[in-house]
Order: sequence, then C-alpha cells, then structure tokens
Amino acid sequence: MIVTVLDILIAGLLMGGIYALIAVGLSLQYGVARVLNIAHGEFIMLGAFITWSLYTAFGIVPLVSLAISSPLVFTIGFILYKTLFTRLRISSPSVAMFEGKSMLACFGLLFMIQNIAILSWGAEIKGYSYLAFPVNILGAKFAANRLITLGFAVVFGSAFYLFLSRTRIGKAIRAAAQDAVAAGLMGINISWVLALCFGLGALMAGIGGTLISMSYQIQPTMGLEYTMIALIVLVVGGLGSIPGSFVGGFLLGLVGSIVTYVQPGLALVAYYVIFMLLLLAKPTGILGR
Amino acid sequence: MHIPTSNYKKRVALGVLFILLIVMVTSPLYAPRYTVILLTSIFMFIVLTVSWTVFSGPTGYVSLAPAAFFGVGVYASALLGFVFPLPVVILLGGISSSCLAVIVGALTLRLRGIYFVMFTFGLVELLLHFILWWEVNITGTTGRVVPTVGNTTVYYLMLGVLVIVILTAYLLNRSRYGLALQSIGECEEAAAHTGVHVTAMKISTFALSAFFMGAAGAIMATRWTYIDPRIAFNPVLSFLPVLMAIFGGTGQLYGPVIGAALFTYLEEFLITRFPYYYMLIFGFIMVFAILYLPEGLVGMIQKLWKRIGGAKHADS
Amino acid sequence: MPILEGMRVTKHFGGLAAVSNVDFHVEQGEVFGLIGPNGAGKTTLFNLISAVLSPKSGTIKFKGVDITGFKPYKICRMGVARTFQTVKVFPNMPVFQNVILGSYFGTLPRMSSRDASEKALEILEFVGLSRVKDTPAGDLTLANQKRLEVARAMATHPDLLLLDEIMAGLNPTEVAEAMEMVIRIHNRGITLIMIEHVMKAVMRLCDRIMVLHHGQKIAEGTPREIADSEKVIKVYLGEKSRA
Amino acid sequence: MKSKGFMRIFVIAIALFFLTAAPLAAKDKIVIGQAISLSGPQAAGVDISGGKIYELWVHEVNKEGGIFVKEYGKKLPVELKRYDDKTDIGTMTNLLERLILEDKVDFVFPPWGTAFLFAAAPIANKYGYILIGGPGGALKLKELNVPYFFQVLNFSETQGPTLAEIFKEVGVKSVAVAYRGDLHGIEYGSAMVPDFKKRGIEVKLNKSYPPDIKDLSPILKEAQSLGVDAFAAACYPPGGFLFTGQSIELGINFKAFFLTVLPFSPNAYRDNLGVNVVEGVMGGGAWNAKSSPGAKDLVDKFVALFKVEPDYWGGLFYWSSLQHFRKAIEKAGSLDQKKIRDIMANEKFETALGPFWYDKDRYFVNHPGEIGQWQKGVFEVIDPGAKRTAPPLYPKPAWPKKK
Amino acid sequence: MLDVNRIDAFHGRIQALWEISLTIGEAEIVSLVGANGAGKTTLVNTLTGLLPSASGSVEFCGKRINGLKSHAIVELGISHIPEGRRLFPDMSVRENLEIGAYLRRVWKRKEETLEEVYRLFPKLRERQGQLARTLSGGEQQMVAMGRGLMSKPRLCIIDEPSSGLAPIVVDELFRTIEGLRCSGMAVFLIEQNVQQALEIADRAYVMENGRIVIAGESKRLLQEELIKKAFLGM
Repeated sequence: MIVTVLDILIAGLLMGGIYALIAVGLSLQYGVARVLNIAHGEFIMLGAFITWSLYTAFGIVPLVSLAISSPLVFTIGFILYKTLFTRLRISSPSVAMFEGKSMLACFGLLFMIQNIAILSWGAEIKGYSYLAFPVNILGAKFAANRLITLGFAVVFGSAFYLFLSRTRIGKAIRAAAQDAVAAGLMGINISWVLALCFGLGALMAGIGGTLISMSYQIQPTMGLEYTMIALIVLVVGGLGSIPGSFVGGFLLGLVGSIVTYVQPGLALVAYYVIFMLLLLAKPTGILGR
Repeated sequence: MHIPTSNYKKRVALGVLFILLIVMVTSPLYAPRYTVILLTSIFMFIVLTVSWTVFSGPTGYVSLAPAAFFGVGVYASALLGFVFPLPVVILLGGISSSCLAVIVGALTLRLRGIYFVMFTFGLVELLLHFILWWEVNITGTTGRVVPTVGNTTVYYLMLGVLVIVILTAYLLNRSRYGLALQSIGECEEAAAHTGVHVTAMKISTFALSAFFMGAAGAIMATRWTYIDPRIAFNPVLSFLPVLMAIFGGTGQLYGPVIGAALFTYLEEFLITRFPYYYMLIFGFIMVFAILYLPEGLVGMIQKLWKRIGGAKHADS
Repeated sequence: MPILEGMRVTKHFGGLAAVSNVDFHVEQGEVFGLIGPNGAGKTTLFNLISAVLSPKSGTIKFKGVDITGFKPYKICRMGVARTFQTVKVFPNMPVFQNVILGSYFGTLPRMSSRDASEKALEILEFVGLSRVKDTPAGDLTLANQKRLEVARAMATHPDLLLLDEIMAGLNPTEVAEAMEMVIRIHNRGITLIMIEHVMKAVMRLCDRIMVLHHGQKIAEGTPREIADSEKVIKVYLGEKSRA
Repeated sequence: MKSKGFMRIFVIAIALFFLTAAPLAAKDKIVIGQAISLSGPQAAGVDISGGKIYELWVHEVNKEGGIFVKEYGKKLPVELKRYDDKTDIGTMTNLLERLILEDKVDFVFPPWGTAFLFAAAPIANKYGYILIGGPGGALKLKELNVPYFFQVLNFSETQGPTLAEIFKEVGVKSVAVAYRGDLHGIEYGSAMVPDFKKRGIEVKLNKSYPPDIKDLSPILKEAQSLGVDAFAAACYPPGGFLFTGQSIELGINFKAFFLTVLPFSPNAYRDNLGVNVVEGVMGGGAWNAKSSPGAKDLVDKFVALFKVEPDYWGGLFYWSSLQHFRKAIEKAGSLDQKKIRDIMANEKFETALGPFWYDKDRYFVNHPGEIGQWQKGVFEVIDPGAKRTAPPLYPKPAWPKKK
Repeated sequence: MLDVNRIDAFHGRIQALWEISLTIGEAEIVSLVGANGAGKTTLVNTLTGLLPSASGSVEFCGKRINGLKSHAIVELGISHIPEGRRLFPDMSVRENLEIGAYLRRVWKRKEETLEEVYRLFPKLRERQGQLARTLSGGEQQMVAMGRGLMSKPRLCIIDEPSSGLAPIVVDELFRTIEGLRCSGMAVFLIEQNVQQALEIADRAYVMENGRIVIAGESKRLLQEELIKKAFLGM
C-alpha cells in the first residue's frame, strides 16, 4: 500500500517536472513579453528534433546537445520578438490589443514552423532510447531518464529563479514585468528585455523538448498538446508567476498520476476540470495576485 | 438614427444583394457541382465567423468556444439524425449549443480578457475529452454514423442559415441592442449605469451566436457520415473564425463575410496548388495580415477608397 | 418623504471602513453637496447609492423603496443616473450614440427610436454638444467628455442625478459653464447630489452640504453653516488655510 | 439519392457503350486522385504505413509504360494527384469531391484512417467511383452498404482469434488488456477479450486510456502486480511507444508483449529502438519478404525507391490490391468504373501475395498473415498454419539491460 | 542645462501641448504648476520620451533628446520620478532602489548610493525587506524618490510627489526636495500644491490648457493676487 502511494506520488512528480519546465517558458513569455505563445509547443518540438538529429547523426548525448540546441532556439525566439512582435507592440494601441494580435500571429508561426519541420525531418515518428533503465526508490521502480528529467527541471528552474532574483538583468526583467513604463524610466531598454524574455521562454521550451525526447517519441505535430498542458499549468499556477508554474506543474502532475491510477480515461478530463474550476474560483491562479 | 445614406446608394446596395441572393439560390442548377460543395464550406465559415463577430466583435470578449458549439451541433446530428427530420435536428442542434452557451455565459461573467479566452478554449478540450471518456466507458463506442443527405440539400440548408445569420447580425447592429453591446465592450460599468442589463445582454447574445454555430455543426455533420469526438470538437474550428474575422475586419458587417469567404477560398487554393507548402504559405499570410492589415481587409479597402475618392465623402 | 435616504450605511475595504454608519437624506428637488478630503469615502458612497457596491450594513431607500442589493441597471431604470470621477464615455462611439443609449435604456425603455433620437438631440443641445455629435467621444476634450457624461445621464431621464467631480480639471471659464449647466439641470426639476472640490461652486450651488472625513459624517447643513463650522475648517478647509 | 446516382451511372454507361464505337477523345494518361493527411496528427501514420505504397505503385506502373487499356488501344501512364486534408475530415470530404467533380480524375485512392474511410466510402459510392480501402477498417463499415467500396486490410475480426490461438498454443494463462479510447481501441479491446476467454485465457485487467496520455506506467505496473503472462494493447503509435518505452525503463517484462499498431513498422519501431530491444515483441500484421516471392519483390522495389523497408502490416495488402485493380482495368479494357467494379468483385487474380479476391461483402480475405513477431530483425508471421514463417518465440526475452 | 523649444504634442487626434518652451539651469529648482488636466504630466512625459513630440526640440546639455527612447534619455542623466509613483509592487524596497541603479555606470557603485539614499530617508532602511505594495503612501513616495536618485542624475523630474499624502508628510517631502539643491542636482518639480511648490522653487511656470501662460521668479508669482485668483485657484 505504502509502495503504491509512493509510486503514485513520485510518478506525479516526474510528470510535474516536465510540465513545470515547459510552463516556465510560457509564463515568462506571457508574464513579461505579453505574448500568449500558442506556438510554444513548436519550440519544444524544435528542441526535441535538434536533439534527435544530433544524437542519431553524430552520437551527441542529449544532455550535451543542450549546449547546442539551447542557443539556437534562444536566437530564433529573440529574433522573432525583435522583428515581428516589437513591430506589433508598437503598432497596437493597447496591451489587450497586442495580446490578441500576438496570439494570432503565433498561430501563424505555429503553421510555419510545423511545415518547415515536416519538410526538413519528414512527418514520421522519431525516437531513440537513452538512459532507459529502471531505478529503485524505496521499493518502487522508476525510469532513470525520467528521474534525470526531474533533476534537470529542478536545476534549471532554480537556476532560473536565482537569475531572476539576484542578477541585474533578472531584476530588470521582473521590473519590466511589473511596470514596463517605470522600468523604461530606470534606463532599462524595454524592447531588448522583452525580446530577451521571449528568447529565454523559447530556450526553456527547447530544454523541455530535449528532455521530452529522452522519454517520448517525437513528431512534427507534437507541439499543440504540450502547449495545451503548459497553458493549463500557467493558469493553475498564476499567469506570469515563475514559482507558480512550478507549483502548478507539480500539482497537475500529481493529479494526473492519481487519476490515472484510479481511472486512466479521465486523466485529461481532470486536467481541464481543474483548469476551469480554478479559472472560475481564482482566475489569477494559486500564486497569482 | 444612422448617418443618412442617399437613397440611391441604398437601392444599389439592395439591388446587388438581391442579385447575389438569386445567384446563390439558383447556382446548384447550373454551377459546376464542386462549386456548390465549395460554396457550402464557404457558407459554413461565414456562418461561424459572422456569429462569432455578433458576440465578440462589439463586446470585446474573445471567445474561443466556436469549436465547442459546433461540436455540440455535430453530436446533435449524430444522436438525433435517425429520429427526427433534418430541419428539426438542426434546430435542436442550435438549441443545445445555446443552452451550453447560457451555462458557460453565466459561469464566466466574472472573467475578462485572457481569462475568458482561456476558459472558452478549455471548454472545447474538456468537452472533447469528457465525451471521449463517456463514449468509451459508458456507451462503449466512439464513432457514430450520421445520416447523410444530398449535397444540394446541405447547400440550401447552409444557405438558409447563412441568410438568417446575416439578417440577424444586420438587424442587431442597427438596433438599440447592438448599441448596448458595443457600449458593453467600451465600458461595461458605464453601460450598466446607463440602464443596460449587462448580464442579460451578454448571455443572450452569446447564446444567439452559439445557436448558429450549433446549427452549422448539425448541417455539416451530414456530409461526414461518421463522427467521433475528435472530429466533432476540432480546436482549429475555434481559431479559424477569429482569424477570418480579423482578416476581414470586424468594424463592418461585411468584413467578417469577406474575410471568411476569401480565407476559405485561399485555403482551398493553396491546399490544392501547394499541398506540401500550404501551411508555410498560409502561416506567412496570417502573420502578414496581422502585421500589415491592422483593421483587416475592410479597413484597407476603406483607406484606399478614401484615397481614391478624396475627401468628398469623408465620414467622421 | 425624502427622495433618497440612507440609514447607518457602512462599507469596509479589507478591514478599513470606507464609509461607516452614515445617515443622510436628500429631499426632492434640492442640490445636495458632498465634500471632504481625498479618501473620505465620497465616491464610495456614490458607488453604494448607484449599486456598484453593496453596503456591509445599513439600508438605502430611493423613493421609499429599499434598493440595497439591486443591480446598477435596475437603479438606473428607477431613475438614478450618475457620472464618474474618471470619465467613462464610450470612446469609439460617436457622441450622439453615447447619448441615445441613455434614452433607449433609461427610465422610459419602450421609447421609439424616433423619440429617443429627438430626446438625444435635445439633450445634446442642452449641454452644448450639438456641434460635435458625430465625433467619436474619445476625441473630445476633457471638458466636453464631462459634459457628455452628464448628457448621457440626463438622457436616461432620471429623477436623481449623481455628479462626481464634474469640475475637476476644468479651467475657470469651463467651471463657470459647468456651474451654469448644473443650475439649468436643477431648473428641470432633477434632484442633484454632487461631489466637488471646487469650493466656490459647492457653496454657490448647493442647498445643503454633507462633509465626510475618514468615512464618517462630520457635518451637515447649509453652505453658510458648513463654512462656519469649526470642525470642518479644522479637518478639511484647514489644509488650505494653512497653505 | 442513391438510386438517382445509379441512374446517372447507368445512363453514362450506356452512352459510353455507344460511344466506344466512335474514336474516343485523345487520352494520354490516367489520373488518380487522393486526399490524404500530409500534415496534422495523422501525417506520421501516413508516412509509416501505406502512404508510400501508392507512390511506389504509380512509379512501377509508369516504368512499364502504363496500364494497357483496350478502349484506347495503348498503354496509359498513371498520374497521382494528391491533396493534403490536414487530418481534417471536412477538408477530406471536400477535396475528395473536388477530385471527382472538378478535377474529373479517372479514379480515386483512399484517405488514411478508419474514420476517414467511413466518410469517403459513401461519397465515392455516390458518384460511382471505386474506393479500394487502404489503411483502416472496421466491422461497422459493412453496415454502410456501399457497393463501390472494397475493404482490403485485416483487423480485429481476424486478428483477435489468431492472437488468442497463438497465446493458447504457447501456453499463456492470463493476460492484461489495455485499449485506446477510440474506435480502434474499443473494437480491438472488445474483440480480443471474448477471444481470450473462449480459449480459457484469463483476462485479469481490461482498461482503456485516453489518446493523449503521457504516462502509462500505472497500467503497466498494475499488470505486473497481477502477475499476468501476456500484455496486449490496442494502441496507436504514441501509446505503443509509451508502453514499450515505459516497460523498458521500469524493467517490466511479460512473457508475451503485443501491440496492435506500431511494431509492424520497421523504421518507426525496430530502427528507432534497436533490433535487440524489439526482439520478441508481437504486433498486428503481418507479412515479410519470406511470405511469397511477390512479397520479396515488393520489399526490394520499396527499398530501391525509398531507402527504407515497407510496413509489415498493410504494405503487401495494399500493393496486391493495386495489382488486382490494375488487372481488373486491363480485363475491362476500359476505364468504366462499373465494369471494373464488377470484375473486381467477382474475379480472382494472381498478385504478389498469391491469389487475390474479395468475398461477397467485398472484403479481402486471403490475408498473408495476422500476427507478427520481431525475431532477429525480421517481422516473422507466427499465425498457426501454413502462413507461419517462424514459430513463436515464447517467453519473450527480457528487455536488454542498457548502460 | 535643459532647453525646451516650442514643442507640440498630441493625444490621439487632440493637441495636448502647444508650443511649449522652457529652460532649466544647473542646480536650479523649477516648478511647473497648473490645474488638473492642464497638461503638466503630458509635458513631462514628452520630455522623457514616453510620448512623442510632434514638433520643436528638446536639448539636454546641448544634445538633442527628443526622438530618443526613454531608457536612452535616462542614460544621459535625467531621472523621471513618475506621477503615481509607479513602484514595482512585488519587489522589495531594496530591490526597487537597486533597480534605480540599473545603468551600467552606476550599478557598480550601487551600495554606496544606497547608503546615501538611506541617509536621506532613514525610514527606508527599516523597511528594506518589505514588498513595495505593502508600504504607506508616504513611504512609497520616498521609495520612488530614492529610486530616482539611485541613477545619480543631473536633472531630476518629480511629478506630483504630494498627491494623496497627508500634509505633514508633504512638508517633510518638500524639505527633502529643497535639500537636493545642495548636491548640485537640478530639480524640475511638477505640482498641484501651488503654494508649497512656489515656496521652494527658484523659478516657476504656470500651465493652462496645454500652454505655458506665465513664467517667472516664483517669489514674484506668489505675490501677484491676480495670478493667484485666476490660475492657481487659491
């Protein structure tokens, strides 16, 4: 009995780690850059495919390939914001307008990125196996690659948290999120910071993609379901709150794992029920204001 | 109550509309048969887009629930199609969607902005997964067969709904209720203090727009023979009406109509000409339109018109 | 019978009493002034009367009917109209449409569109906005937006009109115009409650004045009585005299 | 509506009959239309199963100069006109009708997936177009009664009993069944369970899972704790990968491990995971190069053109059905759908898998195999009887230990 | 030091500023007074690049600054303490102050500057760990001022520091502002509280309806009855 409970709890944490990581990126993009990035999952997909290519073609281990894929995805995100979204931001009369338009622009991006991925990698399912062996924890067995994923999620999450709370740039990002105009008056170059945030969001997605590719098969159309999960986590944790994304991610992972144990068919229903109930009861999320 | 248009202009517009209607009503008699099918699709998207605009245009509540309402209509068709005649089924499809809209509307009154967007989109996924689970575990099936009717019948039914939707939208726009809806979008608080029953207005309009989406779903399902939750609740159908409305411009009634018609045709064109690059081109056009056509096609046309016609008829 | 009556009206915001135990009554046809320093609870009281907020305790009666717990639209249809401290016009709608909305949904809801249109035009004339009736409201100057708010409120055909700082931010000429407009509204038989910082206007226009401070009523009376009240001078006018 | 369709075809057929006397308008190629998922969730499925066979067939036919049609007195090359349905059923139905009405293609090929076949069959039938089923199939299709539709692929109806027979043969005592919450899963799930029970195999677990789930370890762990001999899942590729990956990761081993959809694909399954990893995994199918000389020929041609192996479930089925189709055209000597349909429905032709014919419901029955098992990199057919290419490997070796 | 020459600015289609000209010299305190809605904040926002100016020029130390983004203007040595304080509500007092020293050239010495600010507003030292949104109005204004000083500006623009504050707090605040003169910094003070603003300023401008209507020595403005009545509402 205790093993079963432990089993469910840890399985939930393992899922939660991935959820949290992909939600943190989206949270940053929405919370600071005000872009509800529907194409977030496409960046996850890019990260996953770059990792797959490097592993299968050159034998570069996924965790090492992070060093190559992350800057690449970051640059794509940064340039996209600098060009496309900055222009949209300047031409939009209000923040609400910008949010709406940028979301739709992301929908266009989603189409483009997916098509490019299908053209360059083909539509078929890809996968590889890496660190796929069981690890014993207090009598319950777990996959090594998933444990590593959880570890990475926690490490990256904490590193990111420290970056935001301790460094000059991190503080500038938080300031820009809370009051962009006032931040500009502090000498912070807002459009640079926003692009940085969008790039960092893409980077987190890329890391998420790498970690996901270690445990799951990948395909060019995989993005949307991860975007949906990230959105749920975002709302559960509180829009734009980084710690909130972690709380939301782990909560969702745990709920998923408990419901899957009782009635697997209802796992996703449970996600959406939580999502919608929370929107009704406390739209700003668990850690939101 | 409106800026008086010259009688002449009005008559021309009415004449054009009448001819257009005649052409549409008679086209199954002489148009190529595929044109009729393509038109049905275009009509469906116009219905979805215009009914989306009826609610979301003036109030500014961006709803991503069209797929949910459409899906409810689809299921109505599958469940009741063998029991009732098609017109009754369409009506029931519309009514069920309206009921859903009333419930959702009453629940989500407090939500504004992005929260409303998220909730409505969550609704689509929740319904999808819940019905999936229900069908698998309770009824023990997922696919349902829908009775089919001829293409021409589908065409006329969709045309009928289209005419009703446009008429409704037109009358609503001109009426005091249209004005009230717009005032809600501009400042809800002030609207309430001017005597507008904000809650009732929002819910009833949401339900009205859902009715047409449900009806469209009930009609369209008959073309598909077989449906399952994934087919019925296709999230893309939530985004397309929004994109089409933006593409056309929501300032005028004909904006969403033109937007939906052009968008659907463009998609058809790209998908048949460039099957392997269509998403890329389509995505690019979307981004381009959002960047460079902030007020949609209609806004652009009006700007061009003004430039050509000079300041002769410059309206305020 | 007073047209509006409040008994021990109380409202808290997060433990802090914004309005506490305030009794007041406004007689049919009078101009009632509401003054007090920033944060005294004046606007909160307006929000309670017009049902944006509902009081924690106490009752508010309009024409003898207990209106606590009603919805704003219902209060409006009973004959209470208001303006806002920070202007709330419908910025993208033409001036005329801003006003006609009031005629459509106010106290006379079944009005035909012809009548409503006539009434709106008449009111625009009354407040002096006829010339700009087709301009989007957002493009008006602040003074005109304030006038438009009054016009919209007037179009609902109210018996009681709440004016929230309609003179704030206006220059002296505009203040004079606004004062004149208030007198004309009053002459139409509409009861007025006004929150105002422009003392000159308050003293000249009001029949009676109530002074709020930290959510409590500290004085009530004719302008003369208020101006002479030691207590009022100390907490309210005191700042000014010291400066 | 239907009778009207027949009338129209009848009139056209008679008109054509008289027109054959006169020289026909110059015809230089046969155009075949296909609306299929090139993008969207199904695109991956199209890629690993079926999609390429149609391209190969067109390629091979044209290499020989085309199909000889007596009516025109010459060989006509074939052109495949493909549209992307975006995995959207509404788009597919529109495009199919566009191909028939607007592009006036000579024939149509099927879309991908059971649900899409459901929608396509009545439409093709309405216009009197032959629709040879590709990937997908279900018993329910029989209820539709569409005379121009031909079902090619095998499914639960024949695979369920065969799997149960194999399990009984090797001595499986108990089994856990998991099925995807959709048409495929339910049909297989509800077919397999009685088949097992009938043969005295105890079904200790029978659970559905939602299509988008990301963690299936609870089901695997539960099955393991119940101590079942065999694990059988009615799944699609995402679930298949998850079941395989998670049982490897958790070191959960069953004596028999069966997945309906996925193992048949040498590139998606064997090559992604490794030959030694998939050793002993059973899957729906099945055929391989050893099944017949024609099968070997197909593999060679496929590899030559695409550099990868074909799928070992439907590949040979579709390929042979196309050969059957081609012979029917040649025998008819015309492109008249009705004539060809009648020939297809009644005649038996020699194809890559051997003799090919349809039964009275127009279902293809002479399957080369039902159940396959990976053994040393080959997807062996392990059906009891003559179709078997290798005996079943039981118990399945444990998942290899990884560094 | 700051030289504004005939600038116009628009809110949408409405002209909000009409040919504004003004100057501020080194170490000078200049007040800008006028009624609510006269365009004072609009003017300030135009100076620091939050609003574009339609015509005219703004020069700071001989360098033309209109058209620059606000962060670039701040970098030149102008600090703008905005109306309504606009603190970063979910950051601590200390972090709010630190972010004031975001500019690379002052970031390195932020600890010293922080000490100076704490000396100026000792209360902030006690509150340094508290979140900005939990502070009282007066404390928030202190943080805003301190944050503005952290960038070591040559010109400090303070917009409506007294709004919503109790009279005693306002007195204290104005004494601090007066004290800034000693450090050689120029101050441009925007106020509704005419009396006190004129008392501490060297010179003053009076705005009405988007125009500057009176300019001159503040002592002189204080004495002219007519001006007081007509424009200052006293």
